[in-house]
Amino acid sequence: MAIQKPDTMFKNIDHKPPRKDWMDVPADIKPGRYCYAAGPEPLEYVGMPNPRKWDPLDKDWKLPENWENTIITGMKERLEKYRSFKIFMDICVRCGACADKCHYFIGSGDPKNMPVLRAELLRSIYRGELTTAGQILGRFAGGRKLTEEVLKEIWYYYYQCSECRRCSIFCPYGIDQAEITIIGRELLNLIGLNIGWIAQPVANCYRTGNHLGIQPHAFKDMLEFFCDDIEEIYGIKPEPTFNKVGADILFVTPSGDVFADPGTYTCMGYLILFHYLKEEYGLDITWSTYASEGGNFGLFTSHEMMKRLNAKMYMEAKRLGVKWILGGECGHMWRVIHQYMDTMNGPADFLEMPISPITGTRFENASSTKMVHIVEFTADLIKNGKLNLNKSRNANVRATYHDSCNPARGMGFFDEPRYVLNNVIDTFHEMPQGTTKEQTFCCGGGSGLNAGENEEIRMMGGLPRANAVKFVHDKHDVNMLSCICAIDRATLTAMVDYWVPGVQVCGVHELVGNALILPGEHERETDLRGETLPGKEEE
Amino acid sequence: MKAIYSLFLVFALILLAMIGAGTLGMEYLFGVIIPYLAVLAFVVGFMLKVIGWGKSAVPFRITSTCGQAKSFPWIKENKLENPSSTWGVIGRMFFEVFLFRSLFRNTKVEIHDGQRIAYSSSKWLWLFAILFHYTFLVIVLRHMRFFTEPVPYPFVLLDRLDGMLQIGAPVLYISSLIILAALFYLLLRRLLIPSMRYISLPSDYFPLFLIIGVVITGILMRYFLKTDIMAIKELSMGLVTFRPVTPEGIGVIFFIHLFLVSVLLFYFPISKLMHMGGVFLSPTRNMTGNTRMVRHVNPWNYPVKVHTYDAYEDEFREKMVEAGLPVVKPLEEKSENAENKE
Amino acid sequence: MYHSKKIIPGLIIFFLFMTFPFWFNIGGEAYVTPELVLPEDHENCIESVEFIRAEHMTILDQWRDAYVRDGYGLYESSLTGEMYAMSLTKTCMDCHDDKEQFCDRCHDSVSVSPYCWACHIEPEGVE
Amino acid sequence: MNLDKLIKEKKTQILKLWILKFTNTYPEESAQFFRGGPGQFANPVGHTFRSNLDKIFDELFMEYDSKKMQGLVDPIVRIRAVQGFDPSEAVCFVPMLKQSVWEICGKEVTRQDHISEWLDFIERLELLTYTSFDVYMRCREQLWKQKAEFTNSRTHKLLEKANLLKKAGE
Amino acid sequence: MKSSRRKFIKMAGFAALGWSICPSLAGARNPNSRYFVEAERLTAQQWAMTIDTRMLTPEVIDAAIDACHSLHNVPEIEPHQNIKWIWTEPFENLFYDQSHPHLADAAGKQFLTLCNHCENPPCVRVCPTKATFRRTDGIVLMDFHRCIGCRFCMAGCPFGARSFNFSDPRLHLETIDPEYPTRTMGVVEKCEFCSHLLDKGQMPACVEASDGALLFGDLNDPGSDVRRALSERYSLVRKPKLGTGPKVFYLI
Repeated sequence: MAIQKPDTMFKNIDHKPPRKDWMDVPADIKPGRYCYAAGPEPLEYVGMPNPRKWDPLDKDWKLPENWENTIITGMKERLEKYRSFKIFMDICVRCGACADKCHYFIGSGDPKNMPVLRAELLRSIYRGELTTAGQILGRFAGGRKLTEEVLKEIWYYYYQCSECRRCSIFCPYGIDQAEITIIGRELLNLIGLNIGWIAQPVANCYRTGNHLGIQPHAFKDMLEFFCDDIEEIYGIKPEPTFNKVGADILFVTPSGDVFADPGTYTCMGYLILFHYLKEEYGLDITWSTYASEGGNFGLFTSHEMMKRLNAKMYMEAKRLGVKWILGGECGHMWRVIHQYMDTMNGPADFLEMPISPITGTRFENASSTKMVHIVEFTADLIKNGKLNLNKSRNANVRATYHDSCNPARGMGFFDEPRYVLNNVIDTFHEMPQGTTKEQTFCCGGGSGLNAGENEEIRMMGGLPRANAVKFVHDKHDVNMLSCICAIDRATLTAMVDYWVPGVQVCGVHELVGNALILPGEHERETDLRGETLPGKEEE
Repeated sequence: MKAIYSLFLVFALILLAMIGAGTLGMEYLFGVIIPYLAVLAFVVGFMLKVIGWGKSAVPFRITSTCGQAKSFPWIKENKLENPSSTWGVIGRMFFEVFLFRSLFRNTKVEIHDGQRIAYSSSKWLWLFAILFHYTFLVIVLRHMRFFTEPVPYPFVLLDRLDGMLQIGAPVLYISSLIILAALFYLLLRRLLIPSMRYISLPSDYFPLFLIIGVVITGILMRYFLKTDIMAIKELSMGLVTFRPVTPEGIGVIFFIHLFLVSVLLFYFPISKLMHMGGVFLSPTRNMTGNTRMVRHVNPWNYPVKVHTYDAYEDEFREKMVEAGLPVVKPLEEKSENAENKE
Repeated sequence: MYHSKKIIPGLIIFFLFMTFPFWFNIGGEAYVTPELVLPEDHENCIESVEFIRAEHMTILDQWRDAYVRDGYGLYESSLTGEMYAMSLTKTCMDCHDDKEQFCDRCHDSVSVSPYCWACHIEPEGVE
Repeated sequence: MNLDKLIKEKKTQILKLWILKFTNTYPEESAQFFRGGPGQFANPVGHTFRSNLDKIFDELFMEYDSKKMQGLVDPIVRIRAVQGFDPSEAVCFVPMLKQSVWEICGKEVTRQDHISEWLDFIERLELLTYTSFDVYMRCREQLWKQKAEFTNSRTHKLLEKANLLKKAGE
Repeated sequence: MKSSRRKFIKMAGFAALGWSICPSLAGARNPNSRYFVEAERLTAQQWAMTIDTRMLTPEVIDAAIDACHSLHNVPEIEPHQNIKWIWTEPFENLFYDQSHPHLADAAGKQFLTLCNHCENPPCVRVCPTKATFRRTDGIVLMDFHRCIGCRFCMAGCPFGARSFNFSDPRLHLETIDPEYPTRTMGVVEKCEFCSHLLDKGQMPACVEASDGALLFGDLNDPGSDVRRALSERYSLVRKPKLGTGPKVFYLI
């Protein structure tokens, strides 16, 4: 009785690369792992180089003439402008501590997703083109020349990095792959290598103020639509103000909260909170249709684009004459605020030192940026007993908390959201150690990679996170994954649905909104999602 | 393959020193000129490299935040993992530089396949890395006995401590054993773990083989192929007092040892070994994480083209007015202007 | 250069560390290999000078095992064929009767600290 | 001794070979990571493969509860379904078990009195193959559904209906 | 120059062999040296000692102890840190398990005692560095060079014959005999049956000083002093039940 060998049965199973050096294995651009290229329109609108129609699967990427030179000079320029980049190019010893820390590697097993190798893609060019040793010794010094093949590989893998920085905390020299990716993408953008999912929001944001291209009246309509919903649930209709000159505080949140489930529920949470503060304490918070986007896909494009998009926040705050700015729950928005905004578009000397007018707390940690995170703001209100909360309205929620990469590894924002959560819900379970706080896993769709066409890489990248969620779901029956990032809310929803059905995703302020008792409200029967509250079923 | 190339290169260097200092009798070249040049290249090259890094700007303050940031007084700040003060940064740098904190972070107990408790192998990386670096330091300091006269007591003491086991004569140095073990661990790790082999370059193997060569020639010289130590001291003292001599009776093994060390010094500033200086300059670790609190200035910050509110309102004024949103310029004015323009 | 207030002191420290042997010896006299006081009444040691220079510690190490553990008391020189008692104090120090003038000179110079004299009694130098 | 018992006795060997074969469908660099990586949370793929293949093996020799089996197959196939494998590759762990058993207990299998048991075993494996394909299809369907929903998300539809979308550059 | 050339050729050979260094080839080492035994050396198959308890007067005891301790540079330190090679114990301490009423006259009498140089020495078995070993002539010897001061041997010895140097012994010595090395802090020491004297053809110091109370000789030689004494007199050894085979016999 003879049995066929599996290798003859499954001819396709040949994932083992030929025993070749990684430099000799060109990137095989696979559907499901890459995002579609950007069309010409958005690039033209914001004046980015080489707008054209192209497809990564084509052989010809329609690169501009002399593109090699553009990249090399661009690199040279950035080596002088960014010490981080220069040092990260020079001192990696390839110890491999980061190798198994990347969620894309853990999920996909593609060795070029090891952070060290992703950086080496660029480092090999640096050595081969810009260092004497590399120019003379070539491969022996770990250098290689910039060819079209190499360029394609860089493009492919630099759009498979979500800039989550998890690898960087394990690096003995603090090499931050996110910074390398940012500069790598900046270089690619010099010759028009982009992805549509980033370029389009960038252009939209530049024009209309938000990524989705929502025009001012639609923005207002949408929020009012939420207010109607709230009225149905609470019997009270919040009345937000827009572009109001002389308001106390300007509120900026990612447009994802306004236009995509389940962020919309978080947005309703904000509206409820602001209404409560207005009624109880007379606090005047205004929304802007001009600075209607907290997120900043410029961060995923180039430093310059980031600055161009970010400038709106301070400009609008100045125009409206507010005291300070309040920022919604968003990941990379906060990364930009925390690490770039004040440096790029500051100093914000036209704003006041942020002080909570209700509690009198001075937000010392935001004394220069003058922008306060809404979770900090709410945590302070709760700490000072200024909110009338009823936890039992979240009795159907058994939550865990996903530390979004940017607030976690970009800010060190760990305890504030947990404090808020513990005050608005009864049941909270942490995911296992090593998957939370500074070691948190990415949702798989950060840094502009939450497109539809690259779903497979997102699912693979999301697996480590989902696996930890599954653990608490199985063990503690956790049914809600809370987070403070709009991209998370969008990405995790599909990701969790695939890996851990039965778990939903929400923002922290959705839960705050659920628990907050508005003065004069009628008895509530459903939560913000319209789901019947526990104990109200028979009515 | 990459490893074999590097190994051959080290062998070639050894052969070069053997032929040069041995057969051809170019002791002055190998004992004086090359070492001088090597020290010069090392010190100058190292400093130039660091200055080169220094010339690059630090436009943003981006630190890795591995702990709770400074927040409200009632939230416990992690002053070392996410420092907001200079002292915190000093502490963090101390742990990074002297104790390899980040590598140690890898050490984690995990529940493996249900119940078995397992340690990740990375703990070994930390352990052997730290053993290697410290023994290397000890060995360098120990060699100061050849470069000082009289030998200051700290070096004498270090020598005695290293030979504490009092095994054999000359006394066996503990550091000889540890550094060999550590080097072979680091080498085998690269050779045997497929992912490590994949990411390793010749420039990873070469310094390893080179240092192994230095260590082995040193050990051979001390324990097996004896050579006249007093003559070596005369040579080394001649070097450091700028009165170079090449005394009689120094074995070739010494020149091989010295030549490999010289090559290491030459190679140092142009290689990854510069992590020695780079670790101090790594912007993610040597800055405070208080960017929201204290403004960081970008020396090359330049104005960019932005979409102003006025331009925005101009485009959407009609719709804004229609939706009841406040506008700066009334609608009529705009249309008038528009008409005027036409 | 940016941050020169931190980088330059750092480099100076680096420079001082790395050139330690050079400046440490500034002002010192030229190093000469210590002159050893050799016994006047003997022409040769138990073996050739080169061999003894390189291997004296090994000989002593082997002697002590041979004497203590195996009970051998005599050593036949390959240089002269003479017999010598395998004893540090009785043979070596019989000729080289001043430890300071002989052993210590080299040992101190290269910072070797043999622990022979922790147990064995050093001969008192000949006045 | 009957064949089932024999195979069960050699479980450790067979399982080791099986996992080796299966992880070898990945590049060597990651195959080793999946085989021996450190644990449940740092290496979910490896952990799922190791523990679920183990459980599948056990379940095959107990009463074949198809519901339970589906639950064991699901996590593995779910991972394979997003890793860019063809369907046949995604479920190749089933024939790989057959191969592993054959390589370890081949001699015993060919014994005359074991043939019927072997056929029975093969039949169970076939059942497992069908289950795996079912799971695979469900996963892929879900992915496509998500993709479809993604492009037709509620808000987009809403906005488009209201003709409120204004894309830059239009 | 010549010698370095020679070394170079050897080195080239090694390198070609891929550093598989064979120490015997390395350098001009061990030039046909040969070790010899002294001609006057006293040899035996099994050295043993008898102690004639009847002759143990305080003078004899003091002389024996003094001869040993001054020869071996054994210091006198306060009791709990004292070093002893040969010392006194009352009879009942030595032979508590072999005592009976008719030996009453021996009770309370001070006897000399020292290392028993056992046939099956437990101290040798427990020594991790083989610093303590048994010579072919039966002497249980210590190589002080090797002792790491772990004190396992002290725990192993049932006779308390070993002492540990808690401090530098030279601090407690008034005069030092340059012929015999002292020990250092952290080293264990004990009686060696004066093996160094035997090698030079002399009898142990205590035997010489004992005025005939102590006899020393080859136990396997029927004509030796000890054999004769043992055949004439009733004798005891300490703790025979332990089976260590002591080689110090007490003539009662």
